[in-house]
Amino acid sequence: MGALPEPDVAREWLATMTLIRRFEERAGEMYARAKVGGFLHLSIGEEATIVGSARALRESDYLISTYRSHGHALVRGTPPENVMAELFGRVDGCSHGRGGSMHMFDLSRRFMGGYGIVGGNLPIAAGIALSSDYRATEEVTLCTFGDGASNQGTFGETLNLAALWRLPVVFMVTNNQFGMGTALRRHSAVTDLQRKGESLGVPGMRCDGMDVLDTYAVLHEAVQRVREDRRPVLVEAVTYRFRGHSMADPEQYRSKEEVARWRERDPIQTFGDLLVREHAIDEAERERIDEQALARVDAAVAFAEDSPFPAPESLYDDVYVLDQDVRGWYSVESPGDHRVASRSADADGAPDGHAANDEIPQQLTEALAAGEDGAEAAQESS
Amino acid sequence: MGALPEPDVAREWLATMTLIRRFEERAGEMYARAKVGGFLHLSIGEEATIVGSARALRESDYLISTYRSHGHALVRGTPPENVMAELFGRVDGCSHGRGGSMHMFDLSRRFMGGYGIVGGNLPIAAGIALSSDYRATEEVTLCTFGDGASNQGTFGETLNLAALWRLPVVFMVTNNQFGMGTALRRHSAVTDLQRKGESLGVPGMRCDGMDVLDTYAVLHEAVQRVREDRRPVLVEAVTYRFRGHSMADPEQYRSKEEVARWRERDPIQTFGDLLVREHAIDEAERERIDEQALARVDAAVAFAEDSPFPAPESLYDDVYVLDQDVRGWYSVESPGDHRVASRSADADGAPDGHAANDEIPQQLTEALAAGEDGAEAAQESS
Amino acid sequence: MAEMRYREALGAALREELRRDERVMLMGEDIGVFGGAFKVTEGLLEEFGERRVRDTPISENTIVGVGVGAAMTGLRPVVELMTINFALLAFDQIVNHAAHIHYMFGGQASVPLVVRMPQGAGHQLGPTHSHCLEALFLHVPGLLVAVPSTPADAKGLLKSAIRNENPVIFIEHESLYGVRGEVPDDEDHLVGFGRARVAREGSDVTIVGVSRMALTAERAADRLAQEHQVEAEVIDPRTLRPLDLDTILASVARTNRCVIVEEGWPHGGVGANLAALIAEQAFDDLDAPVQRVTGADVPMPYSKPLEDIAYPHEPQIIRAALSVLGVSAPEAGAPSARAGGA
Amino acid sequence: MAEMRYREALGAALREELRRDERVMLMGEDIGVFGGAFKVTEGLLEEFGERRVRDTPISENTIVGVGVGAAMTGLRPVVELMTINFALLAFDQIVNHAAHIHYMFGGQASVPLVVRMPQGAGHQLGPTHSHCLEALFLHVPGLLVAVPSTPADAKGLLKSAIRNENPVIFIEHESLYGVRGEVPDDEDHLVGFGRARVAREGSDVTIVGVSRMALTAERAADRLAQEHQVEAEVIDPRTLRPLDLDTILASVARTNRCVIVEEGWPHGGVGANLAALIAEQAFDDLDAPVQRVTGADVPMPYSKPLEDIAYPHEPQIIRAALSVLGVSAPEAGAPSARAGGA
Ligand SMILES: Cc1ncc(C[n+]2csc(CCOP(=O)(O)OP(=O)(O)O)c2C)c(N)n1
Ligand SMILES: Cc1ncc(C[n+]2csc(CCOP(=O)(O)OP(=O)(O)O)c2C)c(N)n1
Ligand SMILES: [Mg+2]
Ligand SMILES: [Mg+2]
Repeated sequence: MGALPEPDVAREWLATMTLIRRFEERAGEMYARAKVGGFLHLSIGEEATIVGSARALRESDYLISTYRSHGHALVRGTPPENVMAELFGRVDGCSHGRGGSMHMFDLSRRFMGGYGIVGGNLPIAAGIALSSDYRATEEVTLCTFGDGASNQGTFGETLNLAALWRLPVVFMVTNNQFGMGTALRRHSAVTDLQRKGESLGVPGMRCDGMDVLDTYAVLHEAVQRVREDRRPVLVEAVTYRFRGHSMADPEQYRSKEEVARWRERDPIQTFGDLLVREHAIDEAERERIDEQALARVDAAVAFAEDSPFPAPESLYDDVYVLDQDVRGWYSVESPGDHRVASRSADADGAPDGHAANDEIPQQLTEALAAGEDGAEAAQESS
Repeated sequence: MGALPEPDVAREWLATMTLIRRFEERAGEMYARAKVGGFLHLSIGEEATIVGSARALRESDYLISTYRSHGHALVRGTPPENVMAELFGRVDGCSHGRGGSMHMFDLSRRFMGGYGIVGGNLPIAAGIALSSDYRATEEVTLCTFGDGASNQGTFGETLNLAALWRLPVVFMVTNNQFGMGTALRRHSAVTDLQRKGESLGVPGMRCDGMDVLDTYAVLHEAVQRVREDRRPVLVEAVTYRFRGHSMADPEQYRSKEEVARWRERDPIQTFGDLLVREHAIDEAERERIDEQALARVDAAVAFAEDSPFPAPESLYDDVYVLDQDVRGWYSVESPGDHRVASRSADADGAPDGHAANDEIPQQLTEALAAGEDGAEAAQESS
Repeated sequence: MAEMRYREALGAALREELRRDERVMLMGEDIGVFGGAFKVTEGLLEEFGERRVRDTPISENTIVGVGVGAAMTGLRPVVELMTINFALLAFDQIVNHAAHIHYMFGGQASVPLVVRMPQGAGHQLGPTHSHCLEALFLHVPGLLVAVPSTPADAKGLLKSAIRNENPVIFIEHESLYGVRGEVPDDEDHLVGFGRARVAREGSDVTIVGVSRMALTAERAADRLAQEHQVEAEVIDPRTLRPLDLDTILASVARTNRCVIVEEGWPHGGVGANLAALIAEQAFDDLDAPVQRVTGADVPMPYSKPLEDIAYPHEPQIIRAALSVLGVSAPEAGAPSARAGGA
Repeated sequence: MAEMRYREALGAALREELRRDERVMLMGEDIGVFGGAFKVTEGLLEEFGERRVRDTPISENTIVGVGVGAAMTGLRPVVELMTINFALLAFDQIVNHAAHIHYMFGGQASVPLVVRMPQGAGHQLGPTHSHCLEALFLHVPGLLVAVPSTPADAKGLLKSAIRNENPVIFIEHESLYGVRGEVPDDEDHLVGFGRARVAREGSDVTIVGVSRMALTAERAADRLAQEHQVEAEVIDPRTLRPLDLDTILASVARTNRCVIVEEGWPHGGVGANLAALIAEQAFDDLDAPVQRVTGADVPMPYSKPLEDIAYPHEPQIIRAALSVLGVSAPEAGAPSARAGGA
C-alpha cells in the first residue's frame, strides 16, 4: 500500500470515488425506471482502480477504456451532467446521445472513449501513443481493459507492437475475476495476469485494485517508467465487480459469500475509514463529501431530464465529415434531387467548422515546429 | 543433437529430405518456365524441420502447415506426381488444381493443408486437436507456422485456448529468421521464440532446425509429452531459408555472406556426411539416393505434364456439398431454368457420394462406439 | 404443435440435435455457466456436460477457426457469437477458411459448421451491437445463410443447418427471441434451405421481408388491407443462400409490383441484390420499379428517437407499397428510414 | 503530363503527400526494407526514414487500429494491407471502429485514415489472395471507397484520400500495377471523390466498369464499335462511396440501356447495388433490364483455365451489350463468368 498524499489530494480521491459510486447507483435506478436503455455496465467496487490510475496521469496524457467507463469519463472531469445526459440519450450527452453507456467520449479532456468491442481499444491506444511519440511529446496513454479482453487477439498483437516500437502506453488489465459469467481460471490459462505480457516483451506489475493508495503508487511508477523509458508496461489491478456484469445478470456463476467477502474490502469505505483514522478528514466532512456527491448526481439527473432528445433531422449528422468531395448522402428513394446534405456544406463546399480533432493538429504543428524540443514544448502546453 | 536411428530409418530421412530438395529445385525451374503460376514459396534449407518433425508423428496424427508446404505433403507420403500436378494446376493435383502451391491438401494422409493466410492455420489445428480429444483418440496434431505468424492475433488466442482446454497439439514455429523481408528482431519484441508461449500457459522447447537428428529428438519428446499429458507445447525450430521468400524476391534485406554462412550448415549435406562417416551408407548409396530423387521428380513432371487441366464445366464443382437443400447454383443471367446443379444430385437429392470427411465420421463412430476404450480402438485403427 | 418462444425453439433444436447426434457440440462465450447472453443455450451445459457445451475465452476468430478444424475432422460444431458485429472479428475464419476450404482443397474436406449470432436494433445497444449485416455474408460463395423470423422456422432451419454438410451462417434477431409461435413437435420436422415462406397471400403487391422485417411486413400488409383495400402478398425468403427466387418471381408475375424490406444498410444490401435479380428476370412483369425499404445508412445510434427512425416500420412499408401501386402516399413516418449512402 | 505506371503513380502520390504534410506517415507489412509486396512504396523508407515509413509485424487488425488511434490524434496514417483478403482480418477495426467512431462519439473525433490494398485475379494466386471485395466495404456507412483504374486516377484519388478527413478504403488492382498512362505533373492535381469518369462516349448503351473492369469494358466497347457498329458509353465510377449516380443516370437517360461489369462475386455485389439504383431512379428510361457481368460465384481457383473463366472478359461484355440491345448474341466465352450463388 502506498503513502497517504496531502490531505486535500486524499479528499479529492475520496470525493471522486464517491461521486462515481453515487452516480452509478443512480444510473442503475434510472435504468430500472427505463430512463436509460441498452446495456448498462457498472464499475461499483472498482472505483479505486479508476481514480488511483487516472490520478497518475497528466492532463496532457490520454485515457482510453471500455464499455464500462462512466467512472473514466468522470475521473477525467467530464461533468456528471453530460455523462448522465448520454445515458439518457440526449443532445447534451458527452457523445451527443449517439453512443450511450458503452460509448462515452470527451476529446477535450483526452478521454478517448468507451468502446463496445472487447479488445478493440488496445490497437487504438497504441495508435494514440504512436501519435504522441511521433509528435515528440511526453504524453503517455493509459489503456484499461478487462481480464477477459486479455484473450482477444489484439492483446498479443498490440503488446508486441508497442514493445517493438517502444510506445509510451500503460496497459492496465482490470482483473475483476470474471469475463461476464466466466471466471478467470475458466477463460485464461495463465491467471497471474501481470505476467501475461512477458512473452510479448512487456514487463508486468500488480496493484491492489481495492486500495486507491496502492493503485496510485503502482500506476504512478508505471506511468513514470513509461514516460522516461518509452517502453510499455502491463499493470494488473486486482479488484472485484460488486454488481452483475450488466443490469440483466442473475449472477449464478458466483456465490453470495464470495461477493460478501469482497464487499468487506469496499474501496470507498476502507479509504474513508483510513482518512478518518489518520485525521485527514473527520466524520462530518466524510458525510459532506457524500452529500455533495448525491447533490451533484441529483443535478446531473435534472440536467439530463431537461436536455432535449436529438432531432430526427440530425440522424445523418457526422456519418461523414463533409467537404467538397463528400457533400452528404442521397436517398435511395427520391429520384432527381437525391443529394441531400446531412449538414449543408458552405459555398466552397468546405466542412462547416465541425472539423474534428481540432486542437490536436495545432498542438502537433507546435510540437513539430519545436522540432527536437518538441517534448518540452508539449510539456509546457500541458 | 539426437542419436542416430537404425540405418534404414536414417536412409529414409536422408532420401525424403533429398526428394523435397530436388522436388523444389525442379518446381523453381518449372516456375521460371511458366509451367507453375501464382506464388511459389520454397523450403530449401528447411528440410530438416519438415522431416525431423513429421517423422515424430504416427500415421493417425495430423499435420497442418502454411503456404510453404510442398515438403509437408511429400513427407506425409503424398506422391510427388500429385504435388507437382497441383503446381501445374491439373486435375490430378492433390487439391485438384484448385489450390496451387499455397494450398496443398491430402485428407487421406491426414495432411490437413496448406493455408495462404498467415496465422490462419492455428485455430484450425486447435479444432482438429479438439476433435481428436472429443473422439477419445490418442491422435496428436502438429501445427507448423513461421516466426512472422507468431505476431498474428490467432497465435495468442489459440495457444491460450489450447492450454486452457488441454488440447493435444504441438505448435512448431519454424524460425527461418525472416517474415518475408522483415528480420525477426524487426517484427517480434521477443526473439527467443520458444518463450513466446509461456505467458499463454504453453511451455517451450527449441531444436536445431538444420539438424534432422536434433529436430527429431526434440519433436519426438514434444509429441510424446503432448500425447501423454494432453497439454500443448511450443517448439521453436531454428533454421534458415536459402532461397528468396518467394520466386520474386531480390533479397536486399540480407547479405550474401549471411546466406553463405547458413548454407555451410545445409541439413542434407551435413546429414549425408554424417551417415557416410558413421558407415550407415557409403558414397555410392548416397549417389543412388540422389539419383532416385531426381528420377522421381522427372516422373512427377512427366505425370503433371500429362495430367489434364480441369474442364471449364467443373468451375462450380465443390463450391457446396450438394443435397436436397443445396441443389446447385443459379445463373444471374438465364431466367427460367436458373437452377443448374454444379454436380447433379441424385433422385433423392442426396449428395452424389462425394461427401467429404468420409473416413473420419466412420472412425468417429467406432471411437464413440468403443466408448471409454475409444482411445485404444482408434489406436488400433492407426 | 406446441407454442413456444423463438428463443425456446432454438434451444429445443440444439437440445434435440445434441441428443440425436454425438458429433454435435456447442462452443461460445458464456453459453454454459451463464446460459448464453440471450439465454438460448440455457440448461444445455447441465444436460450435456462440459465436453459438449463449452464456454470459450473471448477470441471470436479462433473460436470459429476451432469450429472449422473440428468440422473438417468429423464433428458438427455449433458456434455462438454474441452479436453479429463481433462476427467481423471472425471474418477471416468465416470467409477465407470456412467458406472456401471445401472448394480450395478440391472437395476433399467439408466444413459442417454452424455459426449462430443475433443481429438487429431495437434495444438501444448502440453502434457496436445493433447492426444487420446479412448482406456481408450473402456475398460469399461457400456459405449458406439463414435468417429465420418465426419460432417454427428458427427450429426447423437450425436443425437443417446442423445436419447440412456446408458451413452455415445462422442469423437470429434480438427482437425476436421473446416472440411466441406454434412449433411442430416432431423431432424430425426440418425446414429446408432455399424454400421461401409465403406469410400472407395477396394479389396487388409482393412484399419481401427479410429477418425481423418479415413480421413488420405482415403487420403493414394487414393495415394495407384494412386502411387501403390493398391485398399484399408477404414473402419471407427464410434463407438468402440458397435463395428461393422462384417463389418471389412467381408472386411478382401475379402482382407485377414488388417492395423489399430489410433492416440493414441500403447500399449493397439484401434488397439491392433481390431488386437486381427481380428486375433482370421479371423485367416485363414489373409495372413499377421494385422499391426498397431499408435501414438508414448510419451506424445505429443509441438515442431512442434516433434508433426508432433508423430502421423500417409499417408506415414506410405502407408508403412504399402504395407508391409502387401508383396511389398517392401519406407522409413518410421517417424519411431517414429509406435513405442511402454518401 | 508524364507517362508512368499505375504503381509509380501511387508511389508518387505517397511521396508528394509525405513531403507536403508532416502528419502523413505510412505503416504496413514489408513496405520499408522490402519496398512493398508490389513495390508501390519502394524508395520511401530511404527518403523519409523509419519514423514515417514503418514496417509492421503481421497483425492486420492491430495495424489498422493503430492507424485509427493515430488518425484520431492528429496524424494522417496510410496503412497498406498486402491483399484485400487480408483486410478481412482487420474488418473489426475497419467497420466497428474506423467507420463508426466519428458518428458514435457525436462528431468529436474524425478518422483521417487511408487503408490501401490491392485486389483481383489474373496471377493464379488462388482462393486466399485473388478476390474482389469492394462490395463488402461499399456496404458500410462512414467509409469512403475508391477503386481507381488508371495511373492518373490512382494518383489523384490517393492524394484526395490522404487529404480527406474521413476513413478511406483505397482499393488497387494487382493486374493494373504495371499499366502505363499519362499523369498530370501538378502536385496539387487531385481527383475528387464522387465524380465518375466517362472513359468513352457513346449513345447506344451505357457500360459501367468497376476497378480493372473499366479497362476491359473500354476494350469491349472498341470491339462493339468495330464488329457490331454499336457505340457504347463507358463509365468508370472511380469511387463507390460517394457514388456519382448522376453521371450514370444521365448516360442511361440517353442510351436507355445499361450493362454493369464487375470482377467480384455477383450476389450483393457492386453491380446489384448499381442495377437496383438505376432501376429505381431511371425505370422509365430503361428499354431493357440492366444486365450484370460479374465474376463467377466461386472462391478464385488456382488453375489457369479455371481462373480465366472465373472473371469477365470482353466476350461476355459484348454479349451482354448486344443482348440489352436485343441483338442476337454470339456464344458466350465463359458461361461461368456470369453465374450466381447457391
Ligand atoms: C468482441 C466482443 N466479444 C464479446 C462481447 C460481449 N461482452 C461484453 S463484456 C464481455 C466480458 C468482458 O470481460 P472483461 O474483459 O473481463 O471485462 P469486464 O466486463 O469484466 O469489465 C463480453 C464477452 C463484446 N462486447 N465484444
Ligand atoms: C494474413 C496475411 N498477411 C500477410 C500475408 C503475406 N505474407 C505471406 S508470407 C508472409 C511472411 C510470413 O513469415 P513467416 O510467418 O515467418 O513464414 P515464412 O514465410 O518465413 O515461412 C507474409 C507477410 C499473408 N499471406 N497473410
Ligand atoms: Mg472482467
Ligand atoms: Mg519466417
